[in-house]
Formats: sequence, structure tokens, C-alpha cells
Amino acid sequence: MPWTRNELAREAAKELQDGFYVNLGIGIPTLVANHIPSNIDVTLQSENGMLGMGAFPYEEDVDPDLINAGKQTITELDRTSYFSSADSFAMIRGGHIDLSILGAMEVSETGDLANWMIPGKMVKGMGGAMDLVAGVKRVVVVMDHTNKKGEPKILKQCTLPLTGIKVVDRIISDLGVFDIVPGGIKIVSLSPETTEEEVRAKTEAAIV
Amino acid sequence: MPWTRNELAREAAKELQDGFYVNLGIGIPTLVANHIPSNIDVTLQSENGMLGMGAFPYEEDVDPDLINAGKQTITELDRTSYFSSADSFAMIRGGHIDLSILGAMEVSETGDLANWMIPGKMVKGMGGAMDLVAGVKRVVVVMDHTNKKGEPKILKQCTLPLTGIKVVDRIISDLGVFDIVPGGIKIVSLSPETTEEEVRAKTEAAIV
Amino acid sequence: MSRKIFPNATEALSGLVQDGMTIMAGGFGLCGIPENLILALRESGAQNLTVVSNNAGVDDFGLGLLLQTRQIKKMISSYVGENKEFERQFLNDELELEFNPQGTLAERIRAGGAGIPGFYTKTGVGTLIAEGKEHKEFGGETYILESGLTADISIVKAWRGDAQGNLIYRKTARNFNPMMATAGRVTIAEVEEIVEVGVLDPDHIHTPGIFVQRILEGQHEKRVEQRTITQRETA
Amino acid sequence: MSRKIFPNATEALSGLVQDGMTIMAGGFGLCGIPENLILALRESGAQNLTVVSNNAGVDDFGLGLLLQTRQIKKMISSYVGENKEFERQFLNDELELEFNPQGTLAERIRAGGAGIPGFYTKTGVGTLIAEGKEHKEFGGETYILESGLTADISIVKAWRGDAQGNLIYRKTARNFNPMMATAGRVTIAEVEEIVEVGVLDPDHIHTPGIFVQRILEGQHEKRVEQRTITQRETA
Repeated sequence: MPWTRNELAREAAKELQDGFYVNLGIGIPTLVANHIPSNIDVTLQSENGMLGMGAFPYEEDVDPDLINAGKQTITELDRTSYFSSADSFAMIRGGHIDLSILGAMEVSETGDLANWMIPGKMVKGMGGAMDLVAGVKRVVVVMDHTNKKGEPKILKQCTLPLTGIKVVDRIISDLGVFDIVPGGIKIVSLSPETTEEEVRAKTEAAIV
Repeated sequence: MPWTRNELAREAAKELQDGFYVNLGIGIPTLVANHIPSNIDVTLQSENGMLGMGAFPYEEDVDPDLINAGKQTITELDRTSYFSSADSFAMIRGGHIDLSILGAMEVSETGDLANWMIPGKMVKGMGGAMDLVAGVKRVVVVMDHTNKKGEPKILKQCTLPLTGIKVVDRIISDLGVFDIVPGGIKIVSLSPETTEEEVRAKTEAAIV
Repeated sequence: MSRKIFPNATEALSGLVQDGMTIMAGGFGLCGIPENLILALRESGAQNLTVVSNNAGVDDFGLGLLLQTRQIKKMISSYVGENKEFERQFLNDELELEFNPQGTLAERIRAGGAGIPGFYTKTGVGTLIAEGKEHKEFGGETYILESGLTADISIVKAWRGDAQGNLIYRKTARNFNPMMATAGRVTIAEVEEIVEVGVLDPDHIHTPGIFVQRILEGQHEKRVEQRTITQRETA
Repeated sequence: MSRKIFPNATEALSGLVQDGMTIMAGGFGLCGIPENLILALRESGAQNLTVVSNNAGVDDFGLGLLLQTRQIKKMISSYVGENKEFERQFLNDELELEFNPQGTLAERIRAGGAGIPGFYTKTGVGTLIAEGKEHKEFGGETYILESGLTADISIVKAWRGDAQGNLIYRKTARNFNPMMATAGRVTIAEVEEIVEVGVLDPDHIHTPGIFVQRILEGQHEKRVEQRTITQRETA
């Protein structure tokens, strides 16, 4: 039984460790914030220039000067600090963020990631994704295991333009958790009732 | 009659224009601050991280957290801002300072400057001098025309290790004001009773 | 020295704008954008502009207004997803577009203002972004060379400013504004409030006045792009 | 999260220091130097240190204390003029010295913390500093390649800090401290006052807590190097 979006976010939240500084991408990764265990302390970075991101505001507290990288209104915390985009990406590029959780269109068995453009379609841009995958210590991808046609998204080689090469450490799909290791993809765990056979059938990358 | 130290500073102060941002070196250049005409507005930068440098403090206002690049205690002004050394030299290197007035050991006829080291003597370091001459829009040197032995300090080529090449725009010596122009040094003005003949005798560089 | 203060955005731009110029415009999404100066730029009628800005506004606000009037020839951005007119012009080859990774864009602007013509970064290695760029190894890893960016005019938005040009930004409205302020040959800042010189704490100033040649007080709509809220539980 | 707070400098250094390490130490002259951590480093007895610091203190204060004990093998600095023991050791070949132009030093440290392994600068072109370095033309001008600098440990001094590691500096005591805080594999900050988390205004924080692994409250002598004063005219 594949994990739901919410279950995927819950699985991804297991990546969080006490004291971690974390950048969450748009979509399912954003939901991870709802699953942070109460016994650990995690600080969220927003690449538009904020460390210590709080929840969405109450209606009356909406502040147009306070948004996250998804352009959503948010709140600050006691610990919050603000800085410029140059300082924000200095933080990212310099390897100071412990973990980034991102969405993906395709991942290769060597950890290449494609998540920003589909040739022939209107390209919106890579935003901060290339900087995040290049700079953050650990990159975890959250994605559906297959595309809408049921075709594998975990491939020998990506077919779409890349966001980064050899950057993904772990994939969390609706079918399970997978690590990028020498030689291919290693199964860490599977969602309930999912079999290795099913995963093999839905994965182009070598499973080791 | 050669200009005194104070007269030299007064001559150098004529370089200041309304609205200028200026960095003054240690020694005679520091004295220039005492000669800023009251009808113009000049902001002094101190490369250790301050824009808008004030005078020396009264005894009771000495603040160890407030010094200039010469490590002297100073004061702040209404307009003052503080920043890091990286931001300070970004300002300098990026060409945002209008004028730097510096001391010199030697200047060549093409505007090369030597003012930081004498081989065989203990070298204290170049501090911010190389950055200033490379980055500031206009560099004016204030110096004695000859060394203690009476030998020229304005040379065809510098003999001492350089601070920068082709960086000096104007020399103000105790004998006069001289511009670096194509082909050599051009006399702009002379100190009282100083003759062009005397200057030629005390200058190795071509005078055009 | 009140010569830096201008009565409004139109006056602040006057005598500066020419066709074909490169303009940097601060902001992230619609947050911290120089609303008044964008409107004045539209009024100026300047054509064939190259605009450096992380995003391109929405159809009827921010830089979208300059797209409507076809004043922009080229955008240098990291993400332009919220603008239909942009999409239409781009797909019809009426608009040039240069994508930069957001961090590379931010750093290129900082470098431009800091007198650094080039720097090496890991970002984009092995991607389309790296094509045609110099590659170099440092400590066994591959990096690509990116260049510094400057502009003829930078237009930025701050919270408070003074007659010296000192600026303080508010919360995430800071974003690209501080670097762009350093990278313009001329930088114009619009602020919500001009205060007396001396009111801003020297330790809190984000942009020292040396970087700002003109400043004006503006009216700011501060439109919200995505109003995400937490519902109060009713008792 | 009070795990970042340590009771004193000795505790804050414990378990971290090893012989041969590279240490960055903030400050300009004696202004804004991590007095307590320098003393603790002396206490630690660590040998053969490479110290990155704009200056080298004076004979009996600041980094001069580590020169007295011969713990420093090499200094990377821009100016070392105020230290007789330094001069003696250097002239006797007991100490290595690498001079960097001050702006190049500051930028190398910023680059190190920002994941930039190299950048081009005009500073030092045509001088001893340029020897052996790659030269490159940009827009018809010549620049040299300088490399990013990082450290095993950075020791910095701030005015106020909190348990999250957020720091605010005071006046010109900021200097090299913010960049060094970003460039240490481990960064330890000593502050004059540790305040409750939430006291520091998020818009005024100079160093976000992510860069600071350990923090302590210290006693600061804050010695003045050159007490220059204006005499009051007596009436």
C-alpha cells in the first residue's frame, strides 16, 4: 500500500535530528514541518533570507514583509534572524545547512537529480534548487515512485535536464525509502504490503 | 619654501569635494581631516568597518569598541554606520570610495606606488593599502619630495616592492602638486619660492 | 546633505533612464519590491531594458507592469512562474530570458558591487547552467566560473532610510535589495519612511549611505502573493 | 536548546583543540578580540598552530600571549606592526608569516564560509602578492585568483548573544568576527552578555546562530591600543 502524501511527509520527518538546520522544498517537503517530533529541536531555513521559520499566521497577523521561499505568508519565532539573499545562499553553498528535503521529477542511480524543467514546456526556472543540492550536507528527495503513466522515475540516467549531479543521498517514494549507494539503489524500508518485486518492476535503476 | 606637514595636509584637503566619501591613510593624510572646508560635506571611511568617522573623543568618551584603522580611539557621528571588514573592502574594491589619500616611500612616473616594505627591514605588512590603491576611484599621495639623504622619491621606476601599479593619480609633495600623465609627471603648482629647476633636480621621473 | 532626497519616484528617476539600460530591481516575489520606482519606470517609457530581478512580478503588479508595456527586452532571473504575460512573450520569442540559480544570481550581484569580476561555485556543475563556462578543480572538486553583475541603475525598497542614504530593511523584504544597492552605477531607494539622520542605529544599518545616490518616500500597497493562514480553533 | 552555552572559555574549547590546527581569531588590533578564548587556547597548550588574524596582538595581550609561549607556527595576517616578540621570532625564522592584503584576507574568509573556493581581485596585481597566482583578464583589466580560507576552529568576540548562537557586534569591534564565524568548522563565540532567546531583534542579528556551535559569556578587559583624545578647552 503506497504511502499517502501525509505519510510520505511523516517518513521524511524521520530524517530530522535534534539541532538540525533544515531547508524544506515546496510541496510535500513543506508538509514535513507538521511532523517534527516534539522532543527534538529543528530550525527551518527559508532561502529568501530567514532562519527560524514559524507556522502560517493567524489572519490578523499576516505580514506582507514576512514570506517563505514559496511566497506564502509565515511567522517568526523567538530564535529568528533575517539576512540578505546573498548571505542566505552563502549559508547554503557553504555547507552550513544539515539537510534539504526536495521534490523530484527524476533521480538517477548515481544520485543525479532532475526537478526543474521539462523541455518543450514553459520553464519557470530553477529558483534555489541547484544551490541547495550543491551546497547542503544531506539531500533527501521525496517523490512518487512512478510518473502518471506508471513509468519509473528512478532511472539509470535522468532524461530531463539536471538540477545537480551525484547530489541525492536518499529517496523517499510512496513505495519506500532508498539510499543511493555505490552500484545503485539500496532498499532501506518499504511501505506496508509493498514487495521488493513490485519495487524492482517500477524502478529502472539497479537495486543492490 | 617647502610646505610643512600641516601645509601639506591643507593642500591635500583641496582634493575634497562636496559629497565625497574619502579614506585617509595614517600619518599626514590623517591631518587632512582637520582641513575640511566648512562649506562642503565629506564622509570619512575607516577600513576597519565604519563610514562617517568623527573626531577623537573627550577623555571620558573613549570607547575601546570604537577605533579607526590606525587603532586610534575616535567618535561616531549622526550619519555613522558600521559593517564587517569584508563589507568594508567590498566597498573599497567595488569602487565606491571617491578618494584615498595615502603616504608613499616611492612613486614612479607611471603611477606605481611603493609604500609598504623595505627589503632587509622588518616588514609590518601592507594592511589595507593594496586594496585601497586598487579599488578607490582617485588616489592621491602625500609625501616628502626626497628621502632623508636628499634622494628623489619620484622615480622612473620604483626600486622598492610595489603596493600597486599605475594607481597614483596625483602626488602632493612638500615642493608642489604633480599629476601623473602620459609620459611622466606634470607640475600643477609649486610651494612658495620653489622653482621648476629645483623640482627637476630633485625628481628622477620625467617632468612633462 | 538633503540632496539625496527626492519628492517622488518620477523625480528620482528623472535624467537617469535611457533605452537599452540594465536595471536591477530588488524583491523576492512581490515582497520588498520597489513598487513606486517600477511605476515610474513604466511612466518613463524607456524601452529595451534588461532587468535583473529574482522574479518577474505578477501580471498586474510589480515587474509584470513593465512586461505589459513591452519595455523589457531581457530578464535575468531565477524563477518566473507567476506571470502569464511573461510566459506568452517568452514562448513567442518576444522576450529574452537568462536563468541563474538563485544563489548564483545573488552572489553575482554581490560580486559586481564588491569589485569581484568572477568567482567559482559548485552550483550548477553538470547542468545546462555549466555549459560554456570555465571549469576548475579545487581540492579535487569541480567548480564553474561565474561573473560579477552590475547595473546602470538599481532600484531597491527598504523600510526606513535617511538623507544620507542609510537603509534598514524589514524581515524577509530584505532579500536581494542590499546587494543590488551595491551593484548599481546609480542606486535609487524607495522607503516607507524617511527619518532624521541619527535616528537609525549605526549598528543596525543594513545598507550604508555610500551606496545610495537618491532616496524617496513612497506609498506601498505591499500585495500578498499567497495568503496562507492558520485557522483559530473556535472554542 | 541550551547545549550551545558553555560556562567559560576553557570548557568551550575542551575536546576541540589539537596540535597543528588552523585557528581563526577575530579582531582588529586589540578591538573585538576573543580575549577569553585566546587565554584558554594558551592554557590548552596546543602547539604548531596556524593562526589567521588580521593582526598579532601586542606583546602581553591578545595573540601576543600565544607568541610568548611559542604555540604559533604560522600567522596569516595583513599587519603585525605592534609586537616585538613577533618581530624577534620572525627575524630568527622561528615563525612563518603569510601576508595578505587586508581586503583580500577578509574576502578569502568570507569566501571560505560561503562555499566559494576562489575569486578574482585587482588587489595586488603587479606586486609580490601576485607572484605565482593565476592571472586572468576581465573586461580588459587584469585580476588575480585568490582562494577561500577556512579554519578548524574560529574564535570570535561579539557584544551580545543568545543560546541559539545568534550574535550582535558593537561598533568597530565587528571587523573580522562575522566572516570568521562562518568559516570555522567549529565556531566558538565569547560575548559580553548572553541574553534570552527572543531579546535580539531578528532584523539586527549580525551572525545567525547556525554559524555558532558554542557560546560563552566572558570578562573583557578591552584594552585600548592608542588612546587619542580631544582636549576640552578650559573656560
